[in-house]
Amino acid sequence: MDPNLIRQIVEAALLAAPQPLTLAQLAGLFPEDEAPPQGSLQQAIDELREACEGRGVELVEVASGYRFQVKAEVHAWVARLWTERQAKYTRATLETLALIAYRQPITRGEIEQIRGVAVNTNTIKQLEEREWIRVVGHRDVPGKPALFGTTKAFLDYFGLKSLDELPPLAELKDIPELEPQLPFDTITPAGVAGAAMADDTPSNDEAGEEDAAPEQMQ
Amino acid sequence: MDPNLIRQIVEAALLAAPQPLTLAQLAGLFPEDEAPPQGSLQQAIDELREACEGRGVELVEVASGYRFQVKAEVHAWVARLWTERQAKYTRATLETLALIAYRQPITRGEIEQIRGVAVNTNTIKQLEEREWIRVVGHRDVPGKPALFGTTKAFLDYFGLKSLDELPPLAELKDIPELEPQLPFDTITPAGVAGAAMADDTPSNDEAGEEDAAPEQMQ
Amino acid sequence: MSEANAPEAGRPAFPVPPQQQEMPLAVVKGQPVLQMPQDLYIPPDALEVFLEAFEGPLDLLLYLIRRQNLDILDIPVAEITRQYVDYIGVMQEMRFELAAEYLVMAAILAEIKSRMLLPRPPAEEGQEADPRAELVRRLQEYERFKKAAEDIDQLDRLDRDTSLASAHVPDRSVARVPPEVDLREMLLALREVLKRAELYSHHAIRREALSVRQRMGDVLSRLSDQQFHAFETLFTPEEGRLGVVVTFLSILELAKEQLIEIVQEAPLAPIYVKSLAAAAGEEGETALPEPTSDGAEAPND
Repeated sequence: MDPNLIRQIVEAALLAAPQPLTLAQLAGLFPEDEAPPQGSLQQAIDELREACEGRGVELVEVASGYRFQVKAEVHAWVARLWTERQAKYTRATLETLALIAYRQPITRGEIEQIRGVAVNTNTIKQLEEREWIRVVGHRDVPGKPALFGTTKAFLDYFGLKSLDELPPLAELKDIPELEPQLPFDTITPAGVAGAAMADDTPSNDEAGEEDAAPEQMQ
Repeated sequence: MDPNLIRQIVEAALLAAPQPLTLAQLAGLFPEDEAPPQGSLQQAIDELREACEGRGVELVEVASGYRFQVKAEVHAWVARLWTERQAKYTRATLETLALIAYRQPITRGEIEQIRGVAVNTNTIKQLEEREWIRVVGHRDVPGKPALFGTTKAFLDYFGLKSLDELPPLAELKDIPELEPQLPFDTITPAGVAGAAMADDTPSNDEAGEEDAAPEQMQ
Repeated sequence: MSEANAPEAGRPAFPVPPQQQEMPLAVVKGQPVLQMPQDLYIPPDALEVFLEAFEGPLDLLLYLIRRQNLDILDIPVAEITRQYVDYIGVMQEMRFELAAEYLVMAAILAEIKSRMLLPRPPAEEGQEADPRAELVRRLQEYERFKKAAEDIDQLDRLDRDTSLASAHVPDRSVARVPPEVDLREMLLALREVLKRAELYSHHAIRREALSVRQRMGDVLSRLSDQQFHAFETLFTPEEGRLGVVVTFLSILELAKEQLIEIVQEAPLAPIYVKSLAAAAGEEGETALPEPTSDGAEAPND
């Protein structure tokens, strides 16, 4: 029997089988009257193993037989086949990101001042790990707080050529609300908005003013 | 990024994934800031496909992406890994499937009309369970019968990229002047023939229109 | 017309018409049985198998036509009708559940036959008047899909002709991917926070375009080595006038926010710029590249 054919059969069988295969199991693929010559299966295995040089998989022997497996070098990429989306960013994270985008360079303290609540360290770290924000310097005040700015990766992600392409604040009021299925946190948008209004001044009117003001920004 | 590495990643991913992978899915394996150069994935695919020469597996493109599969030449041996795996499909199933594939969207009633026989509910159920067909809508006639179409899984299973690749449907021969079996008289008992034709012709027309349909299927 | 009545219950199944010269189609127990019924050449034992193989009346009709090598376009209705009805008779004899479709087809055949016997409508009615036309069309249509089904069956398919190739993945741990963010989500968040902060009603509104804000960060980064930089080196003439203006505005803004200092020893002397914002490294060193600046940077560091 042609050694090339034997090698092809062995390769195909190892790749088709869900489990490792022993030499005996491989031999069982051939009809009795066409049994592969003595040693030819082992030779096929050896050849296949060598042929894996420079490829993304390797042929290894484990306790229950031979199998092809993904090489460790490329595992990092392949592992992304089984990815898990992290939970959506919280409202706090999005607000922080937005403030850094629109007010950079800005310190954490300044963000807290505007938001009216403390900014969690994890929030900053999360955005830094994503490489959307970076420290562009430190403000020269006691404690030398870091000044944050957005990165090119941030612009790339949102498909912007420059920050200019972010809508001016004046246009924020025109942004349609998101689908109810996409709330920022676990709280419904309506609930949040309502609570916010209640907390922060009796200011429906002010909101109107606010919306008008940013036109100066351009 | 090194093209060799890209090729290894693509190979490993295709062998690791339980489903065929599209170029977009392959691109998704790379971090945003280390995206493979334009065209490099396709090139990797092409190289991998060529490298299958003389091997027991081949790289093919099917409807839902690229996959490695056992070559037909060696499958007979490989198939011995499984004793009872080859499902056979009855003519009823295959004819129903063929009608849905070539004439989709199509209702069960329309299938029955062409086949001249009732379609067993189990036949439809079996095809649905295999995920080869699905309901794509309902015809707006009394009873709102379900319209069936084929799925990507159907194309994948039969190794097809698109419905285009189905074997072409045989041409309908024009019905010429039929040879008179008996000499006809020229006198008319119009009542009988007229009534019969009135019943038959509408479906005739429909058949003619439907012939054009498969071209639009893609 | 008697054939059309054949399937009705209780009728003798085989009128036994004249013999045809055909090859036997079935071999039962090693014997080609040609006896009963003679015109069909199918023995009872084999009949069951045969009938199960038919996918309905059209299929049976096609079979009868093909078996006699007849052109589908030129069905001898009388002969075919007779055979067809014989078949139904046999089916009944075998106590087969007679599907309604077979009986309907028998009726259709009988009708065609009777109409063939009748005088034809006038010529201007056209060729449509041939009563066989509709049947031929249906047969043709069915045959196409019968063939298509066979073609599909011939395709290389998984499990039978090929199998998926897969390799073991030693570590199936799940990679965690950061969530997707819709730009609108961020903007809505901003809207909320700005409402809360009453930002608009205060001083905080900035006139500058966002590109100035972006450039401020860029300039600070350029200056992060804590060295003095020649003013003009901060500009990129290739950016054109707008880019230069943006850089200039950003430098002014940075100066206003006391994030940089600008030094000029004398009128028309070179201008130097230095970051007052300590770099991430926080060396805090203030080496001057030039001997020029002395007291200018007093208030900081």
